[in-house]
Amino acid sequence: MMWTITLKIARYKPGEPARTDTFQVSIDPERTVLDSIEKIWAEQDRSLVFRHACHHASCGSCAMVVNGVEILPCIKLIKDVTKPGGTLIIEPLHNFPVISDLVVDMGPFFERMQIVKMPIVGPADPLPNQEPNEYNRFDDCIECGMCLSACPVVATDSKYLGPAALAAAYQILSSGDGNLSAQAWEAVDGEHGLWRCHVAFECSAVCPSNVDPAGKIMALRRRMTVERIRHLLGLGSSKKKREK
Amino acid sequence: MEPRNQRRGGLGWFGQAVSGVLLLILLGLHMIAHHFVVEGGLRTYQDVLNYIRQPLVATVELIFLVVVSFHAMLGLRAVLFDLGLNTVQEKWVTRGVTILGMVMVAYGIWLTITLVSQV
Amino acid sequence: MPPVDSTSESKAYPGQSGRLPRRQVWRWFAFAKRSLGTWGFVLNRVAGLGLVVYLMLHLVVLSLLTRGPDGYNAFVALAHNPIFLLLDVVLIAGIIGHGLNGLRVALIGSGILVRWQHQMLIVLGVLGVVLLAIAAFLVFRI
Amino acid sequence: MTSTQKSHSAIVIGGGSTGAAVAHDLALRGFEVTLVERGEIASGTTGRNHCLLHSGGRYCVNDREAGIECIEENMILRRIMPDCMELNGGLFAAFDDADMDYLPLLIEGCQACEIPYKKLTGEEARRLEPYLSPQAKAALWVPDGVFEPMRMCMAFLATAKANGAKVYPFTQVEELLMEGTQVTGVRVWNRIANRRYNLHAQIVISAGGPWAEEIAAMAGIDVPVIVAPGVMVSMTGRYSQHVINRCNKADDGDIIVPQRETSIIGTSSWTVDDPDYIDIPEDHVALMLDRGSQMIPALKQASSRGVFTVARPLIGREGEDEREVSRTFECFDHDEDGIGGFVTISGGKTTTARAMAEKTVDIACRKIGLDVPCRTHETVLLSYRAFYTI
Repeated sequence: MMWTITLKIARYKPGEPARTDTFQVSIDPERTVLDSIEKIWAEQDRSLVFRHACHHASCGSCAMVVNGVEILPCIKLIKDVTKPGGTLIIEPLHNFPVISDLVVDMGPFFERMQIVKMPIVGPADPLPNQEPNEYNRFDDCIECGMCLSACPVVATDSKYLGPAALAAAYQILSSGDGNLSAQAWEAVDGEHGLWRCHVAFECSAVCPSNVDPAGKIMALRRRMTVERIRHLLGLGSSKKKREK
Repeated sequence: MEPRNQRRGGLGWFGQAVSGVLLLILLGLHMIAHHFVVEGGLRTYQDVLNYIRQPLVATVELIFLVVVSFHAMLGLRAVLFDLGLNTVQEKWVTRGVTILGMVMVAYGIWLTITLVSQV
Repeated sequence: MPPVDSTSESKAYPGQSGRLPRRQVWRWFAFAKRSLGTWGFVLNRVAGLGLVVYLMLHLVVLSLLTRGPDGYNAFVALAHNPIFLLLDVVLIAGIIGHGLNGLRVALIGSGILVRWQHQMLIVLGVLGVVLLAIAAFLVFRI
Repeated sequence: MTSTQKSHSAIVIGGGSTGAAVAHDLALRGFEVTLVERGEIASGTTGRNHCLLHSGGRYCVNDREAGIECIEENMILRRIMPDCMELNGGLFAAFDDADMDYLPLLIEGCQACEIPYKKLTGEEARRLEPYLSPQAKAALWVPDGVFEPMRMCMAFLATAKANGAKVYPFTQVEELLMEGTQVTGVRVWNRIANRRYNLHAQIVISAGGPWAEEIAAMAGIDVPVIVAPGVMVSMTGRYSQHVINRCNKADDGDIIVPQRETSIIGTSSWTVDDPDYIDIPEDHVALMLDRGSQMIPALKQASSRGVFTVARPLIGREGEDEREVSRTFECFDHDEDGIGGFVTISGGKTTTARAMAEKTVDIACRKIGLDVPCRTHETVLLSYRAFYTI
């Protein structure tokens, strides 16, 4: 079975005005949105540029905005986003500098991840009868940038550290001996760190990989508030106490 | 647990949360006392004067004004900071809302004293 | 075409700016396709800014009190106009919305009921509507 | 290093694992490097691969050369990319008599290729991997691992960039520039800016994978590449910590690679002519699920997260059985075809990308009379994140 669908794709090339191109493509609805875009590239317009690599939600490169919402098109089936004869409006991620067509500059994202320096491999959840920390695995965060695209604060505050890096900071701090560098602390706990979040929970709504950045930001906030109150009351930090 | 230096981002949030919860109580009292238990929904001139001359009422109202100004100015500052200002602009915003908040409180005190001392 | 200066090409991609684009304030209010959390965010922002403006107006109006009974009582009479009463209901809606959602934000930010933020918004929303209905009834009865 | 004009220059065509490793090696040896890739980094074969860091166990029985390459490179990659892999080992599990018959062959192969192994009983294997089918009779532990292909390329390229290389994704080679029988550069279409221009270098290295044939044809050379796609199915949920291989000769659905919170079942094999867009044969997906759940029955209840297909480049002539073609790589110095300044590297696996690069750059150096030793086996790579921040 094949569906014919229409894709309205945001186009931009440096030095040219932005425009929208309309393509019709015939595709099996069991295939993905990314497949439909790749098919358009292969059969209709080779000047179209878009990021993609792994096609199974691991590399995080293909994230884009479809019908107003961030998705990872490599795991989003056509049948789940439209109907026969339907239309998809395809845009690059919001809140990032657009380089060309659907390609955005991921520099700001990775710069933020570099500040926090989260290890990409951590302990794997044990399967039945296994010990914790016996095995390792890649972290849930695939660094796709969708959380930054969906965040209303990132839309206006270019200094905001943003959901992914804040979630990473929480992850590091809750991993036992993990701690952050002074620079990372400044970014995480400063004016444009975790206190800038206004709890829209949009990052968690769009996250394709169960990171729940908003939940982690809130947990980090609780942790910092408790630390601060203890500090103010002269109780010292809870961590020190544990160590004794 | 770590050097705390200049990082005070959390104080604003904490202040906003605490003042917000206080406001739920104070504003509730204010609304009921000034509007819902009052015949006609608004006190007339003389009623207001009689009411505000009770020391407890004046105190609560002034505390209310301080808390609401604090909450409002902190909120305004947060919204402006969300705009991604540069450091100089941030400094001016902080100064601006501090001064505005202080003017509001000073005005409230002046108003209360004026009303209480009016014949 | 002459050979391209490769240094200028190298700036195009990948990742050179390190900066996010600046300020798209309208995205604060682009809640149509968004989850309930964003609706809460928009509500808080709009109501909060509205209440700041109202607070200023309220204080200015109170200065009428210093000018004696005539001016203030005239204002009180004006405030009984149905249009004013309607504005009062809008004001109360703002207060209830901002207050209840603010409570939710404070709870979540303290790490309480984070998993239930969505449900909390619905419950508080229903509570808010009920409170508003009572308040509106009181306003118009008076 | 970047301020002085380098005396040797090279253009690398292709930003998959091979091209990325070649660019890194060239930059380390002091070349002025320009890498052009027609799509995103790793958007071709590399990105869509199985994410398996081969121990060599899959090849050691039939293809010792490939087996030895794998285990050597496996150990090197662990050193130079330490923080970017799931290193939980792999099991070759035997479920029936035919599998049990293969086990001694596998052990012999591991010994011949010097692949560390440990023999486990079925019970021991199930203690390690609780979701393994109760049918498991025995298993062989080998040092398999799991990586992320795109991040591996980014790590190579981040380091290359730090050493002065220039990397241009979305820049497609449309023409090889020739002076007589010498390749002197490439004409590219930069699809980001939608402009076409020429780039020049002493040597052009094609690391185009399944597209290597097409690129070589631009210089009138025939490079024998079979395009052999394979289907993979990524299942939601992690059902093993080890890579689970079927202890038998390579066949459809003989491997389950756990990665993050998914299990990737692979793979099938057939051949196509055009690697640009490959349709997924529906029956292959069912086959993967069926074969995969023979090894881990719980996969039957799991939901599919994504189905994808990869175009493997194999060195060989059309008509050869693609399962039997060696998985080793081959480097073609086209001086032998009468064309100077042009080298093609193809075949191989992402696991052996660094070795492929070493051999290729050795040839490139020899061609221009340069004697600089390779250092990629001892150079720890920068974080892949640096690719976007340098």
